[in-house]
Amino acid sequence: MELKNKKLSEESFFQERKEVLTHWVTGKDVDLQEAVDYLKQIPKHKNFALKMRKAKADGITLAQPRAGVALVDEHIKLLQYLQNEGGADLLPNTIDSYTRQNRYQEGQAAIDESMRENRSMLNGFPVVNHGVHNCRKVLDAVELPLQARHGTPDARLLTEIIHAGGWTSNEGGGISYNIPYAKSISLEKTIRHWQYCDRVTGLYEEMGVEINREPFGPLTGTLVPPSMSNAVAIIEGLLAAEQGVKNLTLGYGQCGNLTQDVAAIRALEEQATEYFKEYGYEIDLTTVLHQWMGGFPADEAKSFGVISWGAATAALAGATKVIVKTPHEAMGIPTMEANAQGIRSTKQTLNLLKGQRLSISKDLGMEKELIKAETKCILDKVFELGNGDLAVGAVKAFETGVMDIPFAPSNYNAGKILPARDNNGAVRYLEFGNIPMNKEIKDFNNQLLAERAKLEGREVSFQMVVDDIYAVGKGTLVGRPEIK
Amino acid sequence: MELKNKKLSEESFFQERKEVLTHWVTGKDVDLQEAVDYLKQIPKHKNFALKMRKAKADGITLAQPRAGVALVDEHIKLLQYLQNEGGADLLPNTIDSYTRQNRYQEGQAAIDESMRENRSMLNGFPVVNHGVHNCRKVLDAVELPLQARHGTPDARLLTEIIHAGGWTSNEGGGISYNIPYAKSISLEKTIRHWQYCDRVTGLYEEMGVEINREPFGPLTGTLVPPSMSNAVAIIEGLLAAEQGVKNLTLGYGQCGNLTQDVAAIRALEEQATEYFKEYGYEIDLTTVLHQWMGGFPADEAKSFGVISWGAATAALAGATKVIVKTPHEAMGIPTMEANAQGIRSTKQTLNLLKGQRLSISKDLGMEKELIKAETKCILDKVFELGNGDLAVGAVKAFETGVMDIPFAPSNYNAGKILPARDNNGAVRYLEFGNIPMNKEIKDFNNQLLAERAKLEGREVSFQMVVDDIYAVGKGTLVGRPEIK
Amino acid sequence: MMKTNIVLGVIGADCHAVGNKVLDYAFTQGGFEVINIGVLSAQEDFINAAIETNAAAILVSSLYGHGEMDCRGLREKCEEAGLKDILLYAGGNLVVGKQDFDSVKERFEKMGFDRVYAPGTSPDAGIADLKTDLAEAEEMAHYKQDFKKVS
Amino acid sequence: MMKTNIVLGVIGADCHAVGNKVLDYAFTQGGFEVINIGVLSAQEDFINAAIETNAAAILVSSLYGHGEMDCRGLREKCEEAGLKDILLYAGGNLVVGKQDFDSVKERFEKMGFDRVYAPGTSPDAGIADLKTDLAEAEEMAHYKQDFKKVS
Repeated sequence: MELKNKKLSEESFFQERKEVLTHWVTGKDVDLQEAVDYLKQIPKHKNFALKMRKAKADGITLAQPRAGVALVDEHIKLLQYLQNEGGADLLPNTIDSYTRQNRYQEGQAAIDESMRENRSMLNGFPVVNHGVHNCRKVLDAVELPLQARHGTPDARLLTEIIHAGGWTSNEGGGISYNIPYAKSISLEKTIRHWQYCDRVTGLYEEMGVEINREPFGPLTGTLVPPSMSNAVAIIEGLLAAEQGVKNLTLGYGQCGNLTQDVAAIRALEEQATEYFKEYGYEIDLTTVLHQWMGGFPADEAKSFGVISWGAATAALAGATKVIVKTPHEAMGIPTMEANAQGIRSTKQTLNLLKGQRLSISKDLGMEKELIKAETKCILDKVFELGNGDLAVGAVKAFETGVMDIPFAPSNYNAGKILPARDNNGAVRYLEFGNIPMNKEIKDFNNQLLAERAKLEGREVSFQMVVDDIYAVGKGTLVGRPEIK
Repeated sequence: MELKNKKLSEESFFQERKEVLTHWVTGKDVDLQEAVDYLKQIPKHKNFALKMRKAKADGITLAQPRAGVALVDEHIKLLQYLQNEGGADLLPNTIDSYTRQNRYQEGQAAIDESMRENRSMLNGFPVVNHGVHNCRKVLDAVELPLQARHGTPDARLLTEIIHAGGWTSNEGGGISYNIPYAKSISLEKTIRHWQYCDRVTGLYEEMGVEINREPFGPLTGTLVPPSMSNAVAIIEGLLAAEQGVKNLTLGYGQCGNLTQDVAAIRALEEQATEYFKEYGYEIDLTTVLHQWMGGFPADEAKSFGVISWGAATAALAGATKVIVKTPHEAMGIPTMEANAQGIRSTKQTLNLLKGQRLSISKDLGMEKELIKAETKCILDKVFELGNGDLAVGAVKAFETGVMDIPFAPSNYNAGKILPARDNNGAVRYLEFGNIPMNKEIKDFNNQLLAERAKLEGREVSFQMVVDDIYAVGKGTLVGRPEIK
Repeated sequence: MMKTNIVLGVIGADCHAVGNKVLDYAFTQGGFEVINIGVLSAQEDFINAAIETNAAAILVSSLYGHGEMDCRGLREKCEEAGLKDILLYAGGNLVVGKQDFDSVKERFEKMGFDRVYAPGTSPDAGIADLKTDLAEAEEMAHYKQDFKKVS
Repeated sequence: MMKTNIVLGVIGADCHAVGNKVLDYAFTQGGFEVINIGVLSAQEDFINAAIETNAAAILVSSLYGHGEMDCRGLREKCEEAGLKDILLYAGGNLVVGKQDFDSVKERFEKMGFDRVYAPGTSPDAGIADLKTDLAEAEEMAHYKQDFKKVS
């Protein structure tokens, strides 16, 4: 079938759906009308979409951790701990990597081994294996809205199961859950799959159940220039809106320079609103900032410094939600105690900063306009490549390197661009690859990096990029050469 | 002798000095010329004044903890730990409370008991009891500059001993080490005592040894309106300059609202510079921000949030130094491990923010001008009361409540003013007492607090102040009434 | 009804005034007549104030870690001064360093304190305890009086 | 001199590409010919690439915590495929949760890995180790050859 940015027809959707629900045995338990009835009677305080809308109206920033383990009862224990001891405002269900690759058989083997070994052999909750009734069991056990957070290129069955299971938010998108998460799955395929997921959400909306959708903002989480991630977020937002999504949270991964981070969140919100208006979609728009997604210091005290700075940035930017890291970040998956600590230090910072916003200054205004201008250069070309069709345009944009995400594993990503930090730590384009920026923008980026190179007495090079990748883990934002 | 803001005459200083050095047996070991020779040969990297000047030139913020225990060897162990494991940039010697009250006999008893019990029975290092050679022993054992931090109304002997002992910075001042630290010692007396201390510093400067002086900025550390603490800092700076102090660090205690805190530090630096210029003093001026001095949360993760936010504020303000709290703050004196953790989270935040400054915005500019205008109202009246003499003016200003520090224990403080936070968490004047602000300023403060009272549906009252005092310990900045 | 007098102060070389001012406010609001001798107060200052005002309780604060040394012998000096059965409360950061509060409490109770409060305790807890303790003391006094009548 | 071929990849269902790209750069700079099979690579992908390129070492990364399961049996499959004595290195966040690294290392060494690296190890350490291990292997090969000649 030809890819098009157009609401899926009822016929084709339900035909596809029949097949999707056979992908794993738990698919047979999904009954749309029964699910709608179930969702209508869950308490309002457990609905993700309502909580996000209220937070925005109140001008506060909500804190959400990442968390998921192999077994249902252990997973419930974990979420209850993060709710009660961490003080989380929203709860996640981080899904394991086998499920993300639709390898349910291997997931089942790992569940069995986890039971035998009495420790989680999975890095998340294998939700497809556990099925609808276990999703509901989890929801019953907590007093907060639930979201699935994963990285699944084909999340069609997962989406059916989580929403029928009462989880009222789903993270992902056809670009953001492909390019950073897959190696050899075509973008055409994943955009089509996520049209299906968005259509599921749209159906629930049409049947009177509000569901939140969140494209994955940070992408590879490593030195992604804000205009590139904002372009992806706006495209995924528009694609979702076409399928009937109404409650949308667009995301961004903290880069570390306060001015740039605040500018990026505000540019994202403003520019997305403009595009939704232009294309006639009415959207409840909120934003999320992800605390620093790159390498962390091994030391826990230092990690608290990184975490708190992410929380402060989210508050000062006015993001509706912040995704929280933990003091165990450098060591891999955290204990639940460390996870709760991350939330508590985040919440303390958010509470201290309640109502405080970074005031508009000349620097902030300029940075915001720069990000918007860069994003527009990209989006204009995407629309042009697709002859006005955004889905087609997105596929062609990645083919031609017009869109290009640094450090992505996908073969469908050109991998020609390189980012690096300027002297103030803001992320700039070092290599533009085929990104169609205008000359003014290119010159500005080049100039800033030349200034850094001069200060450091070296050439602009890949070594600069490598230094930046490891810098935060070593305690600084900009990866300066070591003084010998 | 009549108090005057005039450099002490050589004759009167040395006459007084003879007596001062008899206050405790260790006074006899102080030999000025020998001390100058000793100080001239200590390595440059152990000189506080030089390190502060260099940090300002480099645009970085240095981190300094508080720390001190009863016994010399234990104290050295503590400082080495904070240097090596904490990564401190500057080291403190926090002095115990008996020494602060010149109760050397009791200090000696506690030293003896600490030896017997093998735990520190003192809340600091009893430096007068330990004497010059032990100060030097401490300096020899570390690779960083040393400062005495205390709260001693009569620090004359202490000052003689620490500088002869190679410690190149001294905290305190005739107002800032009286009003918040004493009950019934007249301001006239302590200003005179601190003229002596400043004159000691001045003498060293004249003999070719640079010594840093730091008036104590945060005062009672509890909701002190920035203009009041800035007025004290500028007065103490001018009094110190008159005695020959050349390297001066003026301080401010974080209140929690970013705009106000940054405005306060910048207003302090700019306004002090103007006054020094006006009165013809050439001063190496630097600034210090104290991380939140009020109540802390008992939870360590939450405390890290408070600590990191203080570090971020110092960096964004461009303060030369930040005084670091610890995750044990709510529990009293921290273990050395907790102390080092506080430094590490602070340093991580400072490093991430290196080079980042809060850009000037309309809000920031207005807040800075407000603080300067309020400070000028106070200082103008102080000069007027003293007929141009600042020392006399300061004494009279406290007598008449023109200067008035909230929650201060001193009988020489009027205690008529009350502070409270506005809706954004900035500290405002709730009761002005006898502070001579102009009508515009009074109206503005009143209006902001009326807005808060309205939002909270209660009257402006002392209960609001009490709620603000405990708010940060409970997790928020503004002490809102509990919703019942 | 006449208000009950209580003596409030910060003991020893301690100059922490904020909590002192808040306790003054809270106990006054709570219905007590507070005689606040302020910071930097010696044991004798507490005792003299209690005698002068016929106080029912002495509330000792210590925030700076030397409380253990400063409070030693206070109960004995009260007895010597004729303040029999006066209630002694202590609260704050009573010792240097992070110590197990239960052991701190035990040490202070051995020193003759009736109530010992951990850092961060709300004034309301102290007010409630004081009311309970005073009511009990009064009951005991009545009981003694009744006993006299009977015997 | 011809460069030594080495196979680099991220095993299992793991898509962490950043470290992979940095290792590629670092080992290439270090003088090796890197055959980078990228993320989401099966054991068979590593083995096939090693056979095709006559590689001297296989460098396995795993960042997502499933490394222990994904790496089981790799040594045995190498042997079966005729890759005798090939060097096997593993590094990253190899297991779920914060575990004592020494025990993780021991488990991986039992599985036949020659070198096991903790999270956050610099690529330089791996490069140095690889040069040492290859030099030793060469020496051993010479020794075997000499021994043949003599005998």
